Amino acid sequence: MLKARLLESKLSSLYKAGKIVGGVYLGKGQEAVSASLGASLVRGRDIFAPLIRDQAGRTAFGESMLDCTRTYLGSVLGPMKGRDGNIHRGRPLEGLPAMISHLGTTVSVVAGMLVARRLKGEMAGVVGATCVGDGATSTGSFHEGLNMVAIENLPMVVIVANNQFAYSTPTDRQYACEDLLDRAKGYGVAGHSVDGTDMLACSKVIGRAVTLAREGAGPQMVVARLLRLSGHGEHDDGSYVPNTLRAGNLGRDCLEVATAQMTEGGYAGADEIERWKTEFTDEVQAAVAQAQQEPAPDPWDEEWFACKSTTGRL
Amino acid sequence: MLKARLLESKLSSLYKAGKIVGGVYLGKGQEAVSASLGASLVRGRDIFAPLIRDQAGRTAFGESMLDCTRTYLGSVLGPMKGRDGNIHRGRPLEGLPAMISHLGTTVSVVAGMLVARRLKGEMAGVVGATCVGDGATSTGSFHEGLNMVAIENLPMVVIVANNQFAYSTPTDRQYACEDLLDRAKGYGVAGHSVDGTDMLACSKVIGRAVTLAREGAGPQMVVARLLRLSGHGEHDDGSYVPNTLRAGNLGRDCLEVATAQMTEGGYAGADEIERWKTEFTDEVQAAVAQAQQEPAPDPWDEEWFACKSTTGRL
Amino acid sequence: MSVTYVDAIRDAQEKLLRDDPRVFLYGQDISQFGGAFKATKGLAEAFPGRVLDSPISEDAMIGMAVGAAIEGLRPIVEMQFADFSSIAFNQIVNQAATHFYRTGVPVPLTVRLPSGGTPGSGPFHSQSMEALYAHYPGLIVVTPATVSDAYHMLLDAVALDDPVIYCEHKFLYRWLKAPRINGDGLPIGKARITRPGKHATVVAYSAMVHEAVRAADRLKEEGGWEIEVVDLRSVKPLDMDTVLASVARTGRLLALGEAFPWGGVTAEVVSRVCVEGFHLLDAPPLRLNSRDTPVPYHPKLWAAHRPTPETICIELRKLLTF
Amino acid sequence: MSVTYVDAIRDAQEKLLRDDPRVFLYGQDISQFGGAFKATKGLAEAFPGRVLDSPISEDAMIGMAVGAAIEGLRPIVEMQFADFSSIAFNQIVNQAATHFYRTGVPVPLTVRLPSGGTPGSGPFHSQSMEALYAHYPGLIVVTPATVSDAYHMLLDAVALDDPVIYCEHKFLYRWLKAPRINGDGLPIGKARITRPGKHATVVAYSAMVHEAVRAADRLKEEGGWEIEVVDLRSVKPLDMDTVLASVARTGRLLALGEAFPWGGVTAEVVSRVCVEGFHLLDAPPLRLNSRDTPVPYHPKLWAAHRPTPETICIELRKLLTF
Ligand SMILES: Cc1ncc(C[n+]2csc(CCOP(=O)(O)OP(=O)(O)O)c2C)c(N)n1
Ligand SMILES: Cc1ncc(C[n+]2csc(CCOP(=O)(O)OP(=O)(O)O)c2C)c(N)n1
Ligand SMILES: [Mg+2]
Ligand SMILES: [Mg+2]
Repeated sequence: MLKARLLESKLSSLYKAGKIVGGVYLGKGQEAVSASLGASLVRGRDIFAPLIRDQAGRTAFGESMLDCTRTYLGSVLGPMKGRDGNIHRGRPLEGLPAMISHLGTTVSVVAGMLVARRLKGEMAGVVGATCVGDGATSTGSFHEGLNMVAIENLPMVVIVANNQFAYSTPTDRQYACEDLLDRAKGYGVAGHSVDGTDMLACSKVIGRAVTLAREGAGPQMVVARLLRLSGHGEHDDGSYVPNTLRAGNLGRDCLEVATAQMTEGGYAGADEIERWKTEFTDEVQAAVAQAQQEPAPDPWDEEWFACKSTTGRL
Repeated sequence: MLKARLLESKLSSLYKAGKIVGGVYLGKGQEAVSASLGASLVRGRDIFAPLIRDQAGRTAFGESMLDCTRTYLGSVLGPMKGRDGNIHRGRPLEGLPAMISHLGTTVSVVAGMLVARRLKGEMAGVVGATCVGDGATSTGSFHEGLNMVAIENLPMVVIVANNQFAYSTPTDRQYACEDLLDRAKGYGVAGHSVDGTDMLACSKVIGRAVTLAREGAGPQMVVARLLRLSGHGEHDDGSYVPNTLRAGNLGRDCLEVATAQMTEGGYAGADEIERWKTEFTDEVQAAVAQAQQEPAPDPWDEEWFACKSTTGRL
Repeated sequence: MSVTYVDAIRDAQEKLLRDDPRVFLYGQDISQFGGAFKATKGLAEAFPGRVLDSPISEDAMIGMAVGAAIEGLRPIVEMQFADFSSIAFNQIVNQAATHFYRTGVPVPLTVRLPSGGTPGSGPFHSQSMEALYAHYPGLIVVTPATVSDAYHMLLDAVALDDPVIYCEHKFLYRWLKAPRINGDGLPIGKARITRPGKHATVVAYSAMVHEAVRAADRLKEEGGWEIEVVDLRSVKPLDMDTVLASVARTGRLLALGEAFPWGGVTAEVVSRVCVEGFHLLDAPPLRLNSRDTPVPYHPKLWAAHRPTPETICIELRKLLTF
Repeated sequence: MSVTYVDAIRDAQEKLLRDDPRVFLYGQDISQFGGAFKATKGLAEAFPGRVLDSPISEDAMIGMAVGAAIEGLRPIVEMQFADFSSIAFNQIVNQAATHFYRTGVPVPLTVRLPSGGTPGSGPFHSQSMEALYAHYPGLIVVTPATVSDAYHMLLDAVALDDPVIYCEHKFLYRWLKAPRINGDGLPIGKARITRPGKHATVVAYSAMVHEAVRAADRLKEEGGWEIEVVDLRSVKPLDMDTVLASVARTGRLLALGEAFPWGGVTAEVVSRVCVEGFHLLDAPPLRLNSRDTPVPYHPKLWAAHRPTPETICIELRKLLTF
């Protein structure tokens, strides 16, 4: 969580300094949810399809920081080679699919990866997971995907990070049910609810959902209540979020809550956390510095073909 | 109901005699549901977007029998002029949109018609309605549409005719919830359940849903349990439907149930029903005969343009 | 005993399931029921667990196939009708087609599209969508016109590491028969000279190849004209070598297709020939497509909407007498 | 004071809302927020209840607009990016586009597609989708390239009784300015000679018109070449009269577009010119499009993916020295 926050605030300043082209999308305020999921999954076995606010989940799942900085800074050595950017990165062969922008579409992709594992006889103990926002629940793709997951009874966890807004659109223009959790039953999947600002609660509830899926209890849906503590992207100041919301429980900074929980619970001392901060800041600096000195893609070296089987003219 | 059944069985024999090209899709076994809806709506004020099994609803809503026979038989005088066929007909300006084949897409179209009424200030007392099957609930379009209806809080009734199969596919390959009714809450719409083979129940439950919508109680979803008593289309014998299902309660013929209910309840005597039968049979014969003697579209007279504003080459 | 076009598709899938454990089939009503056109008849019984009925969710069907392909499997997705792939359009052109370029990881999936018009099928069960998919980078689009091609090109499609849009023509399903399937060894990306000639070239694909041959037969009888018919076989890649060589022989080109007239394969063929082989042309090239309206339901309108031997002959006569 | 391209779009919508009670706007984040590109800024306040935020449901957004249009309203739907219209593809090409032909009832709706590439936008926020929609019968597809056209063509689009796909180029939004909006009275369906010339014709549309003019300026300086630039303005209908008249003057044609190379506007333009005006050409026609890969994210790759004044000049030199 802390690492992701530090990484992201660096990305934000790089963006503001004009060093990153395109968009920068942060998970500020959503780290507890995302990291709880990433940490519950096992890299090399499980599948995790992150969305735009999942830096913390990626970090916890074990994505290298260089993958992030290289992709944001357009290094040709990154996993996307400069062909795609920012949060659209992934390593699909390592269980980390690379999202397209169209919301809701990761659900069926993860379903397919799980179906493949089943057909290959490699399903035992595997979990697939993805995160979506409140807005993404309005997509047909989300619906078709989740329904398919339920029919196939796949070991999948779908996290809905309900951060009260989709870009500027408040939830009352996005859905009319009382709670998105009410949808779980309609798909025939188990539903869980959690306060997304509370790290211990997230870790418990999401951890349990992952365990349930792993143990064969079928698809799990977790709805987390929280607030985005940044703009939609770093180009947006989020001024449409009312102050009352910011001031309330949803507006708590999950990182501060987590820090308090860690110190109070005796999981870590204040100085230990300070030490982490220094350590992670150095790590971030190093990853940024390295990506910055790496070459950009060169159009003359670029292989301009989109199909593997034909390198010629189509 | 009876009229629709007689009309449809005529269509079936015409198809089998090779007089109808393309498909013939019947609503056999679904007349109680469909007619209850059609009869609860007011032609000239309400909106009804039928799907493939809604001959009874169309008839009850007041669609002329000639519209049906002309479209099936390809008369150029029909509302579709031979350009589209069978169940794809409609009179959109009279509150009867003409479906495209892609399932689930009527929901948002009716929503748009209602939104227009609202913007025009002509919403008072208006209801919009559409029917879909169990299979259509798996489409993204259905989901996006119903969610939009709920957000806009439109006076709309969506009937889900759960006839246990989508073409050959049983419901356990279509959804994993216990009852499709469980979805209503997730959209924030009112839910009603009904035995679709029981005419009196249908008329009551669907009638009430329409009244609720009309009176401002917001969107209503009715899930009717029943069985298709024909093949998917008349090319299909439906042999995948297990006999146990056919023999059970769902397999009851709603028309027989209705006849019994009418005679037992004293709504109509057996001879009165017999009289209707003769009368309707004559009407069907006349409508078929007329459509059959009418000209087919002539390619030389056809205006081959798809845009209204440009009649030339695009 | 003879083999129909749809038999060939079924048999190819049977062979694929038998020979390659990575292959599985996904689509509406394809298991016990054997598919709307019986292209998967008996396969669910023969290969338990590998022929799966999907819900009516074309978007998720392709999403799931992409996921399975990432994991190394070779899914074949049957759309019930090509027209319904419009629902899967996003997953096809944005998820499947971009994946290899973006990530370096190929997604070897095959989408079977029952395409093209038949009498009475109307606007939503008759479409030819090859041009849409060919426009997007990252897809291979094939359009078999013969029984043997239907068989071999499906095997080849599944063997390719890229997403392949396999357009099978519904009109050919049962109408087109061959005594047996024979392999002529042409790979995807190679066109075929279906009928050699010297006075004009018709470039066609899918069902229109047969209409072109009919028209050529008539003109042969009528005036001894020798019309060469080129079957593109795949519309992406387009085999310009074969097309240009034919135009070099005949000096005259008619591009023929069943799709809508704006854009599409005929535009691509004519414009490539003009750009790359302008000097080969002895007369202005011609195009013939269906009309610019939805595909009409009524058989009489339908027959006038698409190219027929009559209208092809009209165009060819213009070309020959230029 | 000057007006930008995006201002023009906003102002046109303001005028429409003011003058025509049938008009309303629907799209993601378009009300209080004013839209991702601020093309609806202030309109929700000025016209309460007529500028509505939609859920992230592109399919239903178009379905709803079709319903409203049937009832006589004139909805304008803003897609947040053209690329997301892939989700609405079915409702656009099958519901909206077929309605008039099937039922005789027109559906006058306008879909605004923020189109085209900008540096760093990547594969899913850069697409040019005009060719897809132009392929389907029943749609009008317009591609304004100037500030005044952005304004007038949006008014004209809404006035038309047919569904119109209005492709607005994101690169032009703030970069393109004009001192004021002036009306030159060209209706939809008429192309414009943006820059007269006599040695070669470049047929372009949308942002590429400006790149063509730049290239023409260079060649003027370089060798006194006079390049004529035709701005198509609408890609369906295609104004072949203007195009053929220009080719008649110059004898040389380069068709230029920012979309993917297979098919598309350049194929349609080249093939129509060759079919209808073969004898006008003194040299083989040429086409220049973007490359056949997804639109890359990195600005360096992006700049090499699309046509630029440099690559346009290269093609033009080939054409001029043939
Ligand atoms: C199908 C589709 N339509 C529109 C967009 C543009 N878009 C990107 S993010 C976003 C808001 C997403 O909101 P939500 O799902 O709640 O996630 P959050 O940003 O709040 O985390 C929108 C509208 C998109 N990516 N995909
Ligand atoms: C999007 C889409 N995919 C596939 C089809 C083909 N199709 C037509 S009817 C049908 C089955 C529909 O089942 P259901 O919704 O349960 O209605 P029923 O036929 O049982 O009344 C299918 C798959 C279609 N019309 N639309
Ligand atoms: Mg959100
Ligand atoms: Mg059903």
